[in-house]
Amino acid sequence: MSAFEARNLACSRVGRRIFAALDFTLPAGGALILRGANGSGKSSLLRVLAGLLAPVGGELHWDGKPVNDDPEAFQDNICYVGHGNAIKPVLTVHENLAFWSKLYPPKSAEGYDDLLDQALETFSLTTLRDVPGRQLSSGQSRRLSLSRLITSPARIWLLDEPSVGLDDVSLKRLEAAIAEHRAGGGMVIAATHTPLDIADADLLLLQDFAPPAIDPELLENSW
Amino acid sequence: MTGAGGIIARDLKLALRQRSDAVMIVLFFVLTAALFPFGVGPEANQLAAIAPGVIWVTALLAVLLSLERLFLADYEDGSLELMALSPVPLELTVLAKVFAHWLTTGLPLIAAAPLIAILFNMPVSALPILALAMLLGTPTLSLIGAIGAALTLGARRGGVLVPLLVLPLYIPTLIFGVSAVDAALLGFPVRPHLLLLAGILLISLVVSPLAGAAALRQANE
Amino acid sequence: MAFDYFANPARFLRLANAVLPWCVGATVILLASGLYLGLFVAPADYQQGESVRIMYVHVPAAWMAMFVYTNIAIASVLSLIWRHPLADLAASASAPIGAAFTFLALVTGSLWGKPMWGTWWVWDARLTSVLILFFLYLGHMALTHAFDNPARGAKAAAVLALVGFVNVPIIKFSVDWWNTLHQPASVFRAGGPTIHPDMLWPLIAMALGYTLFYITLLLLRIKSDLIGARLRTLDSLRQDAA
Amino acid sequence: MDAFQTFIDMGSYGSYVWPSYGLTVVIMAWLVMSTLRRLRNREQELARRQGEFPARRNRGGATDTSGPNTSEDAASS
Repeated sequence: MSAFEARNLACSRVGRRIFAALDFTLPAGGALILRGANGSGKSSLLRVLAGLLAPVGGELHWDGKPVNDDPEAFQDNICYVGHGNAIKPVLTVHENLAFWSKLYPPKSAEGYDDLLDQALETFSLTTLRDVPGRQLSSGQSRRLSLSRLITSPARIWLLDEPSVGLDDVSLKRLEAAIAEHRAGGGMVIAATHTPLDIADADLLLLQDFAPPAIDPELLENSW
Repeated sequence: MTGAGGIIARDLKLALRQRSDAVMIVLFFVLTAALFPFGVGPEANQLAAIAPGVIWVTALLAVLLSLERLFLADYEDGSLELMALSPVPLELTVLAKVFAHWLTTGLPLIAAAPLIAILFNMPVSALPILALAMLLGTPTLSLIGAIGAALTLGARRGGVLVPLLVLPLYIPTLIFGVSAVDAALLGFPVRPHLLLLAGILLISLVVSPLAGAAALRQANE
Repeated sequence: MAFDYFANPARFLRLANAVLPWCVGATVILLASGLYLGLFVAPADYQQGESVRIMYVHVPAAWMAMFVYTNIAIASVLSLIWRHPLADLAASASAPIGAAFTFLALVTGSLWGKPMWGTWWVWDARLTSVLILFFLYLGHMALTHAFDNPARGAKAAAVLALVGFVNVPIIKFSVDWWNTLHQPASVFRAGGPTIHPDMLWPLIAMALGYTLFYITLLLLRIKSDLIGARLRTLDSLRQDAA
Repeated sequence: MDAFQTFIDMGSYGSYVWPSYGLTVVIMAWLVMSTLRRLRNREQELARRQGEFPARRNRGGATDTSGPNTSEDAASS
C-alpha cells in the first residue's frame, strides 16, 4: 500500500529557517492542501517534495522506503507543476505538450497520440492545438501546463497554485481531473489560495510548522 | 535516450524557428574579423600572417555571444526545473543542449570561416585543416561555455560575468587551434595539434556535463 | 549564511584563537629573517647583479598564487561533496589573498624582467600562466559576489574553482608549448636547483613567511565572516520579532 | 655615508628592487589592515547587539527594549 510520508521535515531559504518538524502521511488516493501566508514556505515545501530543494532536516518516505535511497527512481513518480508554465512561445500547443510527454514518457507507448489529444481535450485546448505558445493567454498557458499531468505516468501530483488564472469551467475540469487521478490510486498535494473543491482533502497549515523562535540561550552558548 | 533526443530535436526546432539568432552570430563573426584590416592595414602578407589568429579569436567571441541562449530562456520559463526532474539525467540534458547549441553555432561558424580566410588572403590550401581544427575546437567552446552560462543563472547581470569566467578556459583551444592552421601553412605536420585539440575536447566532454549539471541543480534551488 | 549552517562555530573559534598568536609570531620572524637574509646577506647574481634580490619577493608570491588556488579547490571539494559548512567561508576568504599574491607576482616579475629584456612585459611562459591564474581569481571572486544569497554564490564559485583547477595544468602546458613555439628559451631563469645556498635560505624563509601570513589572514577573515553570518541571523530574528 | 648610498643604489638596480619590495609591503599591509578593520567593526557591532536578545535570566518575554536600531550590517563578506 504505497503511501507518501514526510517525517520531521525542515527547510531553510537564504539562511533563514522557514518550517521545521513538519510531518504528514498521504495514503494512496489521498489529497493534501497546503495553506499559509505568502512566504510561509508552501512553494519551498513542494520543491523539497519534488527533490528540487534539499531539506535541511528530516526525511521523505515512499512505499515505506526512504526516498534518499534512490531519489531518481522516486522522481519518476512525481509530476510537478510550478509557477512557470514551461511553454516555448515559438512551439505550438501540441508541440509543447509532445515535448514534455517525450521527456516524461507515459507508461504505454501505444496510444501515445490519442493520449496527447485526450490531455488537450481534458483542459479544452483541442481547438488551440496548432496555436503557437506566444498567442496563449495566461489562463490557456496554465491549462497547457496542467495538461502535462494527464500524459505523465506520475502517481504524485505536486501543484503550486494550479488554479491561478483559470476560469470557472477550467477550474471544474481541474477538480474533475484531480478526482479521477485520486480514484486511480494517485495522490495530489496542492498549494493554493483560491478554494479548490477537493473531496475530503487533508489540510496542512504551514504556520503550524513555523520554526520555534530561536532560543536566545542557544544563541549564546554557541559562542 | 529518446528523452535526450527529444531535447536536441526541440532545441533545433527552436533554433530553426528563431533563425535570426544563428544568423546574427555568423554576421558578428564575419563583421568582427573584417574590422581587422581597417586596424592593422590591408597589406596582404600581414593579413595572411594574422588570419588564423583572427579567425579563431573572433569565432571564440561569437560563441561567447551565443552562450546566453543555452539555458536562460529555459531557466526563466520553468523548463529547467522540469528537465531536472525528468527521468533523463541532468548531465545528459546538458550534453544534449550543448550539442544542439553547437549545431546551431559551431557549424555555421565553420561554414563562414573560409569567407574570412579569403578576405585575409590566407592560402586556400590551409582551409581543410582550418575546418578540421574548428570541428574539434568549437564543441569545446560550447562545452566550457555551457558551464559559464549555467553558473551565472540567477546572478545579478550574469551575462556580463560569463566572458570573465569562460575566456581564460578557452586559451588552450585557441592556442592549439591557431597552431594547427599555422603548421598547415608552414608545411609542418598537423597531426599533433589536432590530437591535442581532440584531447581537450574529450576532457571537456567529461567535465562540462558534471559541472554544468551541478550548476543547474544549484540554480533550481 | 544560514544560522543552522554553523550550529556550532565555537570549536573553530577556539582553535583559531589558540593558533593565531603563534601564526602571527612565526610570520613576523620568518618575514623579518627572510628580508634581512635576502637584502643583506645573500650574494648578488654574477649576471643579474643586485636585481636578483627581487626574486625573494617574486618567487614566493608566485608559489603562493598557486598554493592558495589549490586550497580554494580543496575547500570547494569539501563544500560541494561533504557540504562542510566552513569550506565555503575558507574559499571566499582565500580568493582575495590569492589574487593579491598573484598580482604581486606579476608586478615584481615584470620589474625583475625589465633590466634584462628592456620591456615591462614579456610573454614568458611563467608570467603568462600567472596572468591567466589572475583572471581565474577575478572570475572566482566576481562569481562569489554575483548572487544576492551569499551561500549560492559560494557554491557556484566552488564549481568554478574545480573546473578552473582541472584546466590549470592544461593551460600551463599549452602556454609553455606556445611559448617555446614563438620564443627561444627565455634567458630569465629564476635560479634552478644549482642556486647558491645563501640565496636558498632567504627564499625558503620568505616562502614560509608568506604561507603563514596567508594562514593568519585566512583565520581572521573566516572569524570575521562567522560574525557577519551571526549578525545576519540577529537581523532575521529581529525581523521575525518585529 | 656612501655605504648606505651604495645599498640604496643596489648596483644601479635600485629603481627596480625597491619598488618591488615597496609594493609587496604596501599590498600585504593593505590586506592586513582591511581584514583587521572588518573584523573589529563586526566584533564591535556584535558586542553592541549582544543585549538585543535578553539572555535566559529574564526570559519573561522582555520585549526588544533597544528598539529597531538602524545599525547597518557591516560590509558583508
